[in-house]
Amino acid sequence: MRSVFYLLDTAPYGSEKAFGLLDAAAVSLGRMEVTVGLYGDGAYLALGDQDSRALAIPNLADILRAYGEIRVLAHEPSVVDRGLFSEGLVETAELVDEEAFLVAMESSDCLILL
Amino acid sequence: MRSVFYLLDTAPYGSEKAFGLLDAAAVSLGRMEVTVGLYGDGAYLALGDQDSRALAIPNLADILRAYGEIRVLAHEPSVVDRGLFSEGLVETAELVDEEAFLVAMESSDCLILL
Amino acid sequence: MKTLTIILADGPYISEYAHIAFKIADAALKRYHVNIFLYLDAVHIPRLGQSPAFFADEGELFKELAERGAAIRACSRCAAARGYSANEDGSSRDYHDGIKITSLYDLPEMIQGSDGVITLCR
Amino acid sequence: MKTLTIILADGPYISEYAHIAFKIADAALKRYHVNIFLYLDAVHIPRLGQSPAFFADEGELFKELAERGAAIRACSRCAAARGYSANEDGSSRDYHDGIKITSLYDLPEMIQGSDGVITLCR
Amino acid sequence: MRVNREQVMMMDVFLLTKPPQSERSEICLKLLARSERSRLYLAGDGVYHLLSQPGTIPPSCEVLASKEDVAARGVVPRRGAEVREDFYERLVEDVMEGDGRFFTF
Amino acid sequence: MRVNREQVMMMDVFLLTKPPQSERSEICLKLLARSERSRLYLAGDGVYHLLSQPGTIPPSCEVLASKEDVAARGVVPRRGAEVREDFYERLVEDVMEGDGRFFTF
Repeated sequence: MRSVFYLLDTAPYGSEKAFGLLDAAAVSLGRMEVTVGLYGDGAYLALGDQDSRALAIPNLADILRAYGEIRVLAHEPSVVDRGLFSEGLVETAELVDEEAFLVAMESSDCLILL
Repeated sequence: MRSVFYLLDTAPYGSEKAFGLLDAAAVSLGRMEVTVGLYGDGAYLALGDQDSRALAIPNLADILRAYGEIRVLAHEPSVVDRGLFSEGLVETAELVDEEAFLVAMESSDCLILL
Repeated sequence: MKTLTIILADGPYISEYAHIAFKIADAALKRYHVNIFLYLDAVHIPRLGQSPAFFADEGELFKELAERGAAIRACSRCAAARGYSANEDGSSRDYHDGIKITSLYDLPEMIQGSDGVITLCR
Repeated sequence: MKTLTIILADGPYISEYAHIAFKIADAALKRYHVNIFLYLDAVHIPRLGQSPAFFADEGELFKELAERGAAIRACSRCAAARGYSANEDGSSRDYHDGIKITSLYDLPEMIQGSDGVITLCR
Repeated sequence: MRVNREQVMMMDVFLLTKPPQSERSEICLKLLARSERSRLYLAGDGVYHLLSQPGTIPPSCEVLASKEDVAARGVVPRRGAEVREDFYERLVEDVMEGDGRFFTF
Repeated sequence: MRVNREQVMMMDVFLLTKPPQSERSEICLKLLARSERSRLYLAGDGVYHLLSQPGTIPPSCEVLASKEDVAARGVVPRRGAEVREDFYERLVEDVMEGDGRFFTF
């Protein structure tokens, strides 16, 4: 396997899944081509102004920014459905339409969902 | 609290929630008025011909039948959406429309979801 | 004194519900009696020796709630399945002090005697 | 020999994924090498002393897989958070023999060296 | 904290911790729409409802949101809401002293 | 078990364990609809897809279902499917020996 697509479909903070998925994506860098796909409630991860200090949990938007080598695709219909289109999104996230999102999933050697 | 409404919205067998919810409903009998509401994927619990011997897990339809004092309401739109309307359903389950389902939730003293 | 019962079904860390329950119980204990029933995966919450890198230790937080008077009970079937064994008095060598493993029959008893019931789970 | 990697993220009993993974691994071990990576709540699976009333003991089943050659590794961050401590060789006094607590870096290594990868979780 | 009994009476209270597209949110919003007087507490992923289209939550419903959860998620409320630090004190007060109905989703 | 190589080549394989109304099923079905040749393995709550309207799963797709999961859930297949006891052997064979793509949902 030379490329891996990590699909996130749950919102950040409410569960450990977003953090766990980013951590797995980060340690996969250098070994494989890594894509993180934000789909459904995973799209909330792209919101730009997260400040999790009061929860004493790492800032997940900052983790996205810190690992610029991870290709981050945000599924546009999910972003639009959630009213996020006009919000400030994390700069490293690339808005792609459904076709491009599915093509990226198909062209990775391996799909991982948490 | 004199009445409790247990809302099941996940499918049986795939998770422990359906079993856990029925177990909690069963031990609540005698103390309180007990309603189990099947909503969304919880509607699958009403399928009549379950045979879980090969999984070595208790038959959840039989648990419903064994505790006839539990009022079981199946949310009709959920049943219809899942193609269950023409299937044989557990005899103790009462098909109710959305209005009646919501009224039953509102008129119980306490709502529990697992 | 009025009683609030909180029912949990998720383990610690995987969801934030253990932590939300802590915040609710923390607020409630100032004026009310608090029951917490740990069902299904929530029986993992009071485990000793948790050492999370990025979160608060939920076991310690629940121990603190018990010290402040919260009655915290874990379902015996769920606990046994997951490897937590109970002593005769319901305590467990795997659990923080003050938290007991008990029968599911405690759940309706708690609900019946409560003025408010909050269930939190995924 | 080709390698199959299974990634799990749920604990035992609450979902059926530990058991489905067992059935997949059981079939695969007849012809292939099998890796299993236990992530998030799945670090509860290899715990000693599980005693479920209505299900098979998933800990015992995974021990059997390890005996048959499956490489079963649990994420160290997730395990420490949930109270499972590792000895120097990665074994744990809380775990069945043959199952090790290891770094998350093992996950991409397992994936990279695999011919098939199956992730199972809620 | 002093309680104004008149204000608390017959107020239905909802605690919602699920994001907008979830089925549990959907049931919660159905019950909310049927309530004559309601207060909605948003915690955890429930705070994403503050990004919703106007009208999803009845205009007459009072909305309170947990401050740390709003901040963590980077949510800029699109709808009037009290974003409070004493969120859980208020919630507990309402659950225990109100005599309307209470639902958690 | 002997494998017919021709038959296995370029076959996309899907393992689906989620019920029909779930978002993960929806993504799976989108990818399935785009595949020219596919085989769908239904296990766990995935077997509820056998109750679906005809057409949800492409007619050309071969469907296999886990026998014990179909029986436990009381599902009477409304669509042609091989309900197999050797489900996992077949699945593993396809995942490891096929050279199409493989997806789990």
